[in-house]
Amino acid sequence: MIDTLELTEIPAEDEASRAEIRAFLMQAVSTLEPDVRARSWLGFDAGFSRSLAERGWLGLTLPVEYGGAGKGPFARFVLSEELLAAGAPVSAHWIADRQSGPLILKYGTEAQKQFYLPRICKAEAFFCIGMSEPNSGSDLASIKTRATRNAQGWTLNGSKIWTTNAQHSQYMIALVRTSGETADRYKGLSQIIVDLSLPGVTVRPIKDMAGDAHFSEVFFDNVQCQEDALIGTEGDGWAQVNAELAFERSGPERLYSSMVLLESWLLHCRQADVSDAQTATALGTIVSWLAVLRSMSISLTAKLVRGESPAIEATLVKDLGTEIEQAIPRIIGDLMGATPDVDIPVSLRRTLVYLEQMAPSFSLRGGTREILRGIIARGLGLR
Amino acid sequence: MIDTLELTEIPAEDEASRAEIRAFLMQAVSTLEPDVRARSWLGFDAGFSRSLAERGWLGLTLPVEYGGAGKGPFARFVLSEELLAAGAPVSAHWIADRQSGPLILKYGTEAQKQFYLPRICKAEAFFCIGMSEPNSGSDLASIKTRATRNAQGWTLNGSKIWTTNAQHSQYMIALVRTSGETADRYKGLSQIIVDLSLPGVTVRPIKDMAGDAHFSEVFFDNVQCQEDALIGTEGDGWAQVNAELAFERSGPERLYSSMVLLESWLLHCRQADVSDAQTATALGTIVSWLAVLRSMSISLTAKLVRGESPAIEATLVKDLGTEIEQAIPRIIGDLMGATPDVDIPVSLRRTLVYLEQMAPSFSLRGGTREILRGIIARGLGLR
Amino acid sequence: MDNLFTDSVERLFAEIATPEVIRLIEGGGRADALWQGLEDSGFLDVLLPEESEGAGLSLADVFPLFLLAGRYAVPVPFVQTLLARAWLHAAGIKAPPGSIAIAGFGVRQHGDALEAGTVAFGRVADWVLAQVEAQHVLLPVAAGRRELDSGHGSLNASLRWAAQPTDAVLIAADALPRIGLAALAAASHAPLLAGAASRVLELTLDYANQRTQFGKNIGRFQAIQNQISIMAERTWAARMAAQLACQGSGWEPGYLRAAVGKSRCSEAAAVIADIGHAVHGAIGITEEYDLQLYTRRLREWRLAAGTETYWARQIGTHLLQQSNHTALSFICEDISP
Amino acid sequence: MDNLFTDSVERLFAEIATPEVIRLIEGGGRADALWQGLEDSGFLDVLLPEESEGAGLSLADVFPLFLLAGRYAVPVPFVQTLLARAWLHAAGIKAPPGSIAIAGFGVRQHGDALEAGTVAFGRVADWVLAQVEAQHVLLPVAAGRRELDSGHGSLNASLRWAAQPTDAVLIAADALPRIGLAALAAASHAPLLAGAASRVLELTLDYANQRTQFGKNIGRFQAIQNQISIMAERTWAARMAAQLACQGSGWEPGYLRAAVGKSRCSEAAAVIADIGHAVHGAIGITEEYDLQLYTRRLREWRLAAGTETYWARQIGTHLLQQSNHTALSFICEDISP
Repeated sequence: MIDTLELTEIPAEDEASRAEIRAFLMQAVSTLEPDVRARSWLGFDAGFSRSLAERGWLGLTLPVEYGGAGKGPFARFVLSEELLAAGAPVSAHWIADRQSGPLILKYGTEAQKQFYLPRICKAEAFFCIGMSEPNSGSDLASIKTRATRNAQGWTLNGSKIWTTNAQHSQYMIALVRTSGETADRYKGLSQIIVDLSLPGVTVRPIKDMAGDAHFSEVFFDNVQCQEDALIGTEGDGWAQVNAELAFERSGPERLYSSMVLLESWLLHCRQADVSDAQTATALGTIVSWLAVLRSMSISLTAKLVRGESPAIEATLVKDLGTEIEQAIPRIIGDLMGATPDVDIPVSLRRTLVYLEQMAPSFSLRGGTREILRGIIARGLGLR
Repeated sequence: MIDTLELTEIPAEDEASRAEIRAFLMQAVSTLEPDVRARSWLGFDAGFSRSLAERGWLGLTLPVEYGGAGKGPFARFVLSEELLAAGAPVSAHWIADRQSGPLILKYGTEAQKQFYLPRICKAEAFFCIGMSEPNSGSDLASIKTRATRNAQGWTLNGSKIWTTNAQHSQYMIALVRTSGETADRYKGLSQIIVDLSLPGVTVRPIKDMAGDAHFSEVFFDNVQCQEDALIGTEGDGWAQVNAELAFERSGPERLYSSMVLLESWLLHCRQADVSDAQTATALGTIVSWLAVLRSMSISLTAKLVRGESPAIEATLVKDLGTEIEQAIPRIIGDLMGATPDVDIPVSLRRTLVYLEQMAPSFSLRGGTREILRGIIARGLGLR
Repeated sequence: MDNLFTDSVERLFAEIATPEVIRLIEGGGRADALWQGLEDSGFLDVLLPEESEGAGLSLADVFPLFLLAGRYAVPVPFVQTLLARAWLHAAGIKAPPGSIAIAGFGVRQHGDALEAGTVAFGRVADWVLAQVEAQHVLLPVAAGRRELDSGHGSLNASLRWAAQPTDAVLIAADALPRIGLAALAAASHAPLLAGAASRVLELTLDYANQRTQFGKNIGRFQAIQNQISIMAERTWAARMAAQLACQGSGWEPGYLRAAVGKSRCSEAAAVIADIGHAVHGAIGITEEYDLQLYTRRLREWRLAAGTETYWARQIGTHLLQQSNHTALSFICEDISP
Repeated sequence: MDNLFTDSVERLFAEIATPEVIRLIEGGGRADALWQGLEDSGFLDVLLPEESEGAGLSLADVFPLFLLAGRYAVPVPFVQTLLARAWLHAAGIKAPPGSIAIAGFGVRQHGDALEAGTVAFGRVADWVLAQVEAQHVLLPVAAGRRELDSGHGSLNASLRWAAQPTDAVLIAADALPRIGLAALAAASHAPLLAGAASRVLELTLDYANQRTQFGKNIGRFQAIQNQISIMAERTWAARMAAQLACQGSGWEPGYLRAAVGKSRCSEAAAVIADIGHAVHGAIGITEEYDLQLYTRRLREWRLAAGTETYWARQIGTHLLQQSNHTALSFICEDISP
């Protein structure tokens, strides 16, 4: 069964950093237009990531000996929620900081840790994750990209698609087949760190309907990787990826994707003196959903601190979080169009339009809602 | 693919009867409390059914030679929607009038027609439908009640459950196995008209959570039916039932289950001068859903008139209709509780509470929503 | 609070608030024996300080008890009485024996007569804590007239007194606790809803794992799994919302947290009840099956003390007016613990 | 209207309003050639009487054309121009050549300057039909300034004129048609939404039947079937709602039916776009795949000319005020044809 989530307070020492973070963001981010900030963890700004690194805010949970801050998950929670809610352009370092760094710390050799982690903490190594392939989608067992062992290490052939930020990243952690065939499903999959500057790597950015190019398709044509490109255990790739996904589903990332829109709308309502009952109710509904989900997310973080692995609980919170993230543009759009005589600031309208269009993608990253609900159902003991 | 539904007007000659029907209902029904009227097609009143019969309003679409009015489906549409929206207690004759009569007309022998149809039109023969069994539910192929042919006709053994109105009905049309085993699924099922006064029939009413007993469990212990108890073709029961279900899904029955609540709430809002934007929006939303669905239902009726069999279109309309029928108590309850300082008349509150509790059952009769959506998906060509 | 204590409360509820007892009381039977069992347990004063014969527990401490009261659908105002006694104590008044319902809204004076419309647990309570115009007062139910206004099996009642009863307890305006009765009632219903939701989910899971259709357990159909997952998500969210409403080192709920708790629990209640019934099919709406005992309360408590829209509106209005707050800072500072 | 006519319109749209043309115009290319193709077709005046060089068709006659304009996401105000020309004709004015957008709301006068905020098709229209205070006027877009206010690929624009342009066409107040511009705009958007919805459903069905996951077409998963059924239900309802909005023997839409049409089509639009994208996954949000051409319009048209809540509120307010009507009689007599 799924464990209960108990209300927890963020420890005071982790809360203490919030004021400094807010002050920094006020200066660094608030001049950006809201429709730019709405991109948030799809917004790429290497300089911004470096300015965070200078303040010691990358690799917050990585050990000090690798350049990290040696803090706990709550410190990262506070930083993450302030960054995301403000719409800071965090995408350059986000995946390295959230997923790749912890993965390397957990599964890497000492040499890999020494090599990658300090670079991650200094915003010198950005990572992307190579999972989907043109014919796989959610069905990751069907991937066909293959790494073959040879004298120099591994030769890589195949392609990955929907890879966020591949065109800006130094490295990709790719899930590839190192043995067996597609029919073997999850057996024979491994994780490989690919240096994207190697010969044979081609990155083709994919333009999205909002006019951005966050995604890429990445082709590997006899890419020669070194022996130590393998991360973790050969053949354990699927288990490693799942541990990573569980981690990915537990953070505040699953709450704040539409937060810039909410804050901009709130500001607009105050400025234009829109305070009718429908607006107040919609605002209160959204805020109370978010408040409850935030408490759930904090409770998950407490479980991580205690060394638990709340995978199913995190899945449940993510699915609920996606629901409100996707509902926010729908609700706000309806209400903005319900008072058509109130002028809407251009930047607010652009923010709305951007989020309306991108909201469906919130349930693509990290598993579709159907897949998450299957996980929850099994976690509940349905059989 | 599913055919389009074109906007159609009810022919003037069928519309013409509306005023008379309304006038009759105003006198016959409007003195009942709304929480009584909310039962509508679960409300049993044999006297009321007879008073309709006296006016020639039973068997409206049955041929004149069998005691019917020989009118078309639109005449029945107008009568049905006025009865249902007013919350008239129609359950005594409803199934006979809507399903059993047309079934007998279509599949019955001349003798069966002569025997049953005039009785239905005079409100002397009430029918119930025996489908579900304790272990079947939606999976009707798994039914186990069996009719075995013998010299006198058929011996019936087994039981039916969730049979509406069995305790008040003279007859049941039961789907039973006449050959083969459960493993044969739909093969070997037939429809049998059971005279419920026969020895060996036991009816056990089942009390529901609203304190009523509309359902029954019906037991057959060596019930000896006559040869002509079989209706239609032996072994064709499943096909006959499906034709019947398609018919059942196409009428205005799937729109008006919560109508008495809506009308009572509207009256209350006018009397208590509740006219805030939230109330107006909710009212407008409900009414516009109903208006569109009613047009869809009329369009289905036009197809029936043209001799088409819009089974999948009807399924789609039913599923949408159930959605608004179930949403109405949820929406109205929320808004009543959102103005807690406005006094709610006792009868309105009772109507609300009744419909809140019974609304889930609206998607049980005639197929669960999952089953309907599977039918729609196949109709759309998903494969 | 330690598990031992929670376990003993659960054992007590399992023993004295059985489905049979609920059916009896819903059918008009008296609640005296059940109430006496609760009085005897000593749990009713746990929110009072030890020097006032209480146990000095905090609101957060008793949250598990409140959840259990919902989980067992205890058909008397157990949670309300605990909170009302604490509220009265803070107002300088020792509560009289007997159960106390809380009328958060809808109390009116017509000449001498007093009316409290649709009070949750009004059918079984001994007292009603209410505010009549500016005056807070504890009204004895027996001195008035009960009207059952919410249909079959409801524990609601509307209450009317021809004049203020002589044994009404008046509460002085100078020592009133900060929290008003509307929010107090909201805070009392949130954990009841979350508890009943958990029971409905549990019954539904059991049923989905037992009931076979088309050759397999219905819980294996993707559409059913989808529905039950939605239900579970709402149940977990409702529990967290209720815990927010019952947060605090003292006895007293906070206004905004109570608002969040009631709003989210009410929103969840209808969804959970509907899915529970949809999965159960016809058996679920029969009187003899237990599901309806809990879904009936989910619907009743959802409407009591302000629905989701009422409380969401209060929250939104607060935030709109506090121009120093962003949505995030409002959540972090004014709602989170 | 006969199928031959509808077919010829569909052929025209398929030929001149291709996905490539939509992309070009969304990218800032000129719409002149597309518009000229429509002018040349002679379809733009079909709602005018034959004696005024029209075809004397009724609103119900042209409904299939309006649907097709949505289905092909024709990136110019085709439907609006037909309705505006008919409206102007009824007001005694011969419409000038060129496309006409309708500003149903949000037109303001600041001193001499005129502003029309977020006009649907404002980016590509030659004229805007608007009401400035009490004065109805046809404003030439070229005489003002366009601001693209709705992000990438939108056909909306906010329009500003420093002063009333000299070639603005003023419409005398004494011959105004009964229907106002808000409802006219609503009626124009309802069939566009219904048409685009049908295209999004079609693309989604095709994709679900082609795309394989876990060894079978995704359209065979019960959860996907469930979602697509919901989408189909909304699509069918939207079509019927739009047909209601385009009902009538003359050219003129009725206020309440336009309200129902826009309300239900807008409500359906967001659901249909969301499910379409959810089923398509990542491919659906790429620029190169066509889905986004239609979902972008679904979202844009949903917000244009009043959302579902706006129009539902108008309907509800009407019904609350008409105390002679029950809900049923209101539906039968004031909304149904």
